[in-house]
Amino acid sequence: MSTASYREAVRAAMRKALRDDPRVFLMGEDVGRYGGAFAVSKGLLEELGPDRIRDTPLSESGFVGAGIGAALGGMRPIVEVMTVNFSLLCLDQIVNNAATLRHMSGGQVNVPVLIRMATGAGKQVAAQHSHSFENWYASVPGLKVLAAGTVQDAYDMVLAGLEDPDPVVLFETMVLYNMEGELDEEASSLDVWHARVRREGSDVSLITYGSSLPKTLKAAELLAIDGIVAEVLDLRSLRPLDTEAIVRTVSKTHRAVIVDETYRSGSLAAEVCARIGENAFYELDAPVERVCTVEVPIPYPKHLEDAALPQPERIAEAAKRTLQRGG
Amino acid sequence: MSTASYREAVRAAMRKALRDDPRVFLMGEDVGRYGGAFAVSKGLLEELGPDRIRDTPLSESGFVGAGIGAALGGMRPIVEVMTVNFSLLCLDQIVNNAATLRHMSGGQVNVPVLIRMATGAGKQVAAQHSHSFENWYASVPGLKVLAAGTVQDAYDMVLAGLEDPDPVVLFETMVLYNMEGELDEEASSLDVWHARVRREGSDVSLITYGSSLPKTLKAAELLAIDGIVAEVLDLRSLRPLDTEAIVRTVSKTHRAVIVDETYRSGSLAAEVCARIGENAFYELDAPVERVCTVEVPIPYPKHLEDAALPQPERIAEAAKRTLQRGG
Amino acid sequence: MGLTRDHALELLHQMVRIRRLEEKAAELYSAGKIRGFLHLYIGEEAVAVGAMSALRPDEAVVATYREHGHALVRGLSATAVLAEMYGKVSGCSRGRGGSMHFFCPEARFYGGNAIVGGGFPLAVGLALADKMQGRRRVTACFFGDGATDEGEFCESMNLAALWKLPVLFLCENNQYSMGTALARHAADVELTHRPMAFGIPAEKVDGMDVVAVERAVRYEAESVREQGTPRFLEMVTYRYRAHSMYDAELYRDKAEVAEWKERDPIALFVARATEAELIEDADVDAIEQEVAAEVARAVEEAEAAEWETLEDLTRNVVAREVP
Amino acid sequence: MGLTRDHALELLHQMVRIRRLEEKAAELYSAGKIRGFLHLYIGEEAVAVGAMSALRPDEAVVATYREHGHALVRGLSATAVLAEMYGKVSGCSRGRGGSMHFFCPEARFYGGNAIVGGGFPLAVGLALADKMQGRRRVTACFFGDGATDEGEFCESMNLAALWKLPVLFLCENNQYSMGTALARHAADVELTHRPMAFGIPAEKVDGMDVVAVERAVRYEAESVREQGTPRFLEMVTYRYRAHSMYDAELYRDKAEVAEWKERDPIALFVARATEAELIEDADVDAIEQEVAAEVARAVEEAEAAEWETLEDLTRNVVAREVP
Ligand SMILES: Cc1ncc(C[n+]2csc(CCOP(=O)(O)OP(=O)(O)O)c2C)c(N)n1
Ligand SMILES: Cc1ncc(C[n+]2csc(CCOP(=O)(O)OP(=O)(O)O)c2C)c(N)n1
Ligand SMILES: [Mg+2]
Ligand SMILES: [Mg+2]
Repeated sequence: MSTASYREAVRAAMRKALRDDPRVFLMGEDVGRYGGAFAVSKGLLEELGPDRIRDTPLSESGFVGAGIGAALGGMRPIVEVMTVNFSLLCLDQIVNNAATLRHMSGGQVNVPVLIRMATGAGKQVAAQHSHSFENWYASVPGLKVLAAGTVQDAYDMVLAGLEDPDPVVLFETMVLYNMEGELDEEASSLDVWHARVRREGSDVSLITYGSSLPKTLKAAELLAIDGIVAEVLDLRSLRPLDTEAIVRTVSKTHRAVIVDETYRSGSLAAEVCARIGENAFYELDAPVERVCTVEVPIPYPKHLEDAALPQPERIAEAAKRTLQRGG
Repeated sequence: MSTASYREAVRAAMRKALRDDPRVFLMGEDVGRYGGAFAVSKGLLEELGPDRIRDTPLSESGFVGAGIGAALGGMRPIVEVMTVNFSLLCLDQIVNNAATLRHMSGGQVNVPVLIRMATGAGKQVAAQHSHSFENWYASVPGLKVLAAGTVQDAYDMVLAGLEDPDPVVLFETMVLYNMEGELDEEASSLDVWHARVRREGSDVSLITYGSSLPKTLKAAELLAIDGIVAEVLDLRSLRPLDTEAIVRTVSKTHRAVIVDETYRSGSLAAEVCARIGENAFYELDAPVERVCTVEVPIPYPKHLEDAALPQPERIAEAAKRTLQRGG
Repeated sequence: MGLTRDHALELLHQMVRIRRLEEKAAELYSAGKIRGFLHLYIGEEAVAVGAMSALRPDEAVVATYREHGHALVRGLSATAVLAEMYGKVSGCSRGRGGSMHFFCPEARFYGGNAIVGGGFPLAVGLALADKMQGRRRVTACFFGDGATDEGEFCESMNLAALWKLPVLFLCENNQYSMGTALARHAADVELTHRPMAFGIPAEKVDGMDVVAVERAVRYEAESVREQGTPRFLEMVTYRYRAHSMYDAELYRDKAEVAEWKERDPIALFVARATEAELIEDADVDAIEQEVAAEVARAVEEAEAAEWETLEDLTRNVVAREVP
Repeated sequence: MGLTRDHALELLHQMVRIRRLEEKAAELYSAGKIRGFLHLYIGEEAVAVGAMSALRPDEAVVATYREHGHALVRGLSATAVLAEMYGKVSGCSRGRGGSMHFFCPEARFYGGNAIVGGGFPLAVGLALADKMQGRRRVTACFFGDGATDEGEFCESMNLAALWKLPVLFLCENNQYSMGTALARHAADVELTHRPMAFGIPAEKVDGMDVVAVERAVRYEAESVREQGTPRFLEMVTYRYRAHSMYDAELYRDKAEVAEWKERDPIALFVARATEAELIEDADVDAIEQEVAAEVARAVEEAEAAEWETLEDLTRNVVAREVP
């Protein structure tokens, strides 16, 4: 048990996998010499060499598809797509090849590839660089989707993703790379497929994942000041979604706020709302609230970007609304 | 007033626009000599010439982006992406250029492009050719999204899309191109931005759009046999969504089934469920039901494909479930 | 002609298998037994037959939605292929893929890809896996002239050349990208110029001449194995049938088709092989009979085969929902 | 040198404006006044200055996220540009875009595109609009060496050449795609081979020599106007600063940077112009003073400018939600 940054956790897990399994290799834009756009793979090239740590040209569709092909060929590729924004350029490869090959071949082939991408806004990099598309990936049959909201999960999810025989998309939150937290490599668990209660509560359930987890935990603290005991559920796996855990917390608190950085319309939060309605309708004492990203291409100025994204205050207010409204 | 096929309606509207406005032109794969993969543009090349009806190479990102650039340059392009499946290859251009340029430029430029694509399954063309991604496009700030479920709408939506100063994505349903219906070019209206009640009812609301509209109307007939009077709401505009119309019908029937051909998780239906929960929670007498596409890459065999897609029977059963469950 | 009688008979046999099986498939399509898209290879048989006979059994093949011929020659049985077109469980993809998605890992046949250009990166990745695992073998990537306009083509060539990967790019230039003639979709109709821009050696061969194709591919494949670097071969051919089943063919005139039919790869080969006294009319008859029987059997077996049950609808989406 | 004193002064003035404004921007970034990404053009000034002075005011320009210099020379004021980097309403994009997204339709400056390769199709479309509307003018598309690996580059070149569109592809080869050296991202480092594969004439010029760049671009632009067909020009240059603000520069050694600094485009031009007795030290001082004043004013004005109000958060997403 030690403390490490979210960035170090991802790197440590990749290093372990690269050392333990010769089939594992890392490829992506500037993962080698540069050390990774967010310094996640820093030092790996020096340690493992250019055959295992591969800098790619700017060809998202080409190298992500090559990762899929290499997986077909018996390797266990880790493909880093610098950010989710650029993943639109390789979405066809992920949706039409990675996600469909097992099915279209009648189960004869599988694609054990781990595709990592940084996601989220909050760094004032404007509209084209601030998207969150976790909701899109989470809607594709044939894929599995993970979102790391803690340092330990950042470590465990890399290893779990590599263990899986099917394509796994792992979302790392750009603004969390510097976050410090506890990391226990020994106690590492591959069960990253179930939601986790990050804070016990009884008055309202705050359901979130990845980028919004720290903000939601802050919101829970704000609520505590007002004597409101919020439960915080971290979804962790976005596909499959842990419906039971969602029903469990809603059945306990009877009120829910879904916090999610994707654009509100069509957000992942919408799917959670739908599942609550389908599976816990009679447990609800108030309408479910969503705190998502405002529907605007993310503006560059800080005050506008902050206003566009979920924030602890907005989350706390939403929670209070669910408590004010009678059952 | 006359009868025409859905295909002829799209063609007639494009012809009218091409004749009336020299800035309008059509480009896409095989829209010219071949006459369009679904024969939608048949005859237009002969009538308007290769300058206005442009066959493009297989370069989705290239020619869709060129349509966006041409719109910046003062034209009113109609870009045909053969099917939504191939649109994954140009999604970056649509999301990061068409949808963001107005905002990123502080309102100085706009992108009046109409992007048409055929969508949906049901033709046994297997996993890679049977997607529906209306939900994804409907979640992008800066875009407007229309889905034509009737012959008249197929005509009106082409013209409304071209009228709009912003990028409009129009979804045409592959399996509806041969559908015959009434077309009144004189009574054509540009108000395609509001949902329409296609069948009045009082017991349950069936909310749908595009590809699922005919199936949903059939379901309403099945329900009528059992004395259940269903109201059918056609959303028409998927972005913006007509929340008032949704609330209106739910407030009238107190029960709802959302029918949508996108994959269930993250479906457009999920967003409709969320909005009902947020805006009509106290009107609901039963959990909202979703009838979507089963989460499997669409299989080739007819019996399996039929089982994967929304069907009148499944819709009717869902409606009955909402009626069986007490308020 | 520089080939043995046995090999001549084998080449002819394979071309006839493709031709007759696809003619039957077209019939079955009209009869409603086969549905969806059906892209016939008729007219292009010399390409797949010549190329496959130059590849080793353990070398990976990536093909397109027009892959019936490639699969047959690669060793998939007529029954497995036809049953797949029917959508039966006994099909080479358990019926899930249909005509456009044949798979057979044993034959290292990786589809059957229906997104134009989608196979390029897969081929690059398969070759990368071979290189990293120290295997000296080719990954053969088949694609059409139209596919060379997709960005993925250039991205994949750059990657294959930059990383020195053993990919053999096999371009089936049948003159059309669906209904768009080469000159109307490619700014420079000399497609070999594209790979050259990435330092990839590129050659061109008459795709209607099975012997020429085999010779060329044998040379290219051997060079790829030896040097471990990518190469490109354009095979000039022609599609006799519609792009898919229904197609008014407004984009080309009968005369052009007729002209190309005079160079029918099968007739051409029969004439030459007969002239070279490698085969006789009796051989051709024997082959036709054998193939007719094989096709008839395949139809019977496909007809008799089972449909997958509805209970299995969501089978083979992922290995296990939650590990 | 074949240029007038006035023009020599103009070229120098513009290069110095870029250099000093960006040096100030770097300072302001460290001071937290500018945030997000900040890609400096320092070292590459001769490219934008030489190229822009060969383009007409009504000709469209499409640039990348490294576009400060292009925008300045194109006529956007230092204040409009700096205020945009601050994110103020008075910025050239109302502060919504920041450093990577400068826009100015009056100057026909169409961004400021931060998705590498995303600008290629836009340039093709702008040129298509000109051609269809009967206007004889160039659309200039600036991009880096790394961008030539994106599939959109080839797709756009094929389209521009096939449709005979007046696009001038201006490649700023600064030797690196972020931290990846040319030879490690391009299989064939001779980038002019790529356009040639699509029948597009391609030339190369010393991008550190503003006079050479201007001469080359003037020739290329004139040819594009006359023939109405696309052309490609590679301008060989070098980035002196980090890729963006923070960058350990592990991927290149100091010696290499030092070597290129000996060919600093500004120093180089000053030396030659002085030697040619076109300018004197006094001129340089005068320009430096004028620019220093301009930059100081820009900072003051950007500081004083207003922030957009929160009420306007969702402004300019679409013209009107429901028409
Ligand atoms: C990305 C993509 N765009 C469009 C299509 C529709 N389509 C299928 S085949 C085809 C023509 C391909 O031509 P070519 O590559 O020459 O192969 P051929 O069919 O001639 O063998 C088109 C446009 C597709 N399947 N995928
Ligand atoms: C599609 C895409 N992939 C990756 C990035 C991240 N990125 C920004 S600039 C850059 C390097 C581009 O190099 P080059 O085209 O040579 O331009 P330069 O920065 O050298 O001027 C990269 C990888 C991006 N913005 N877009
Ligand atoms: Mg072809
Ligand atoms: Mg560069």
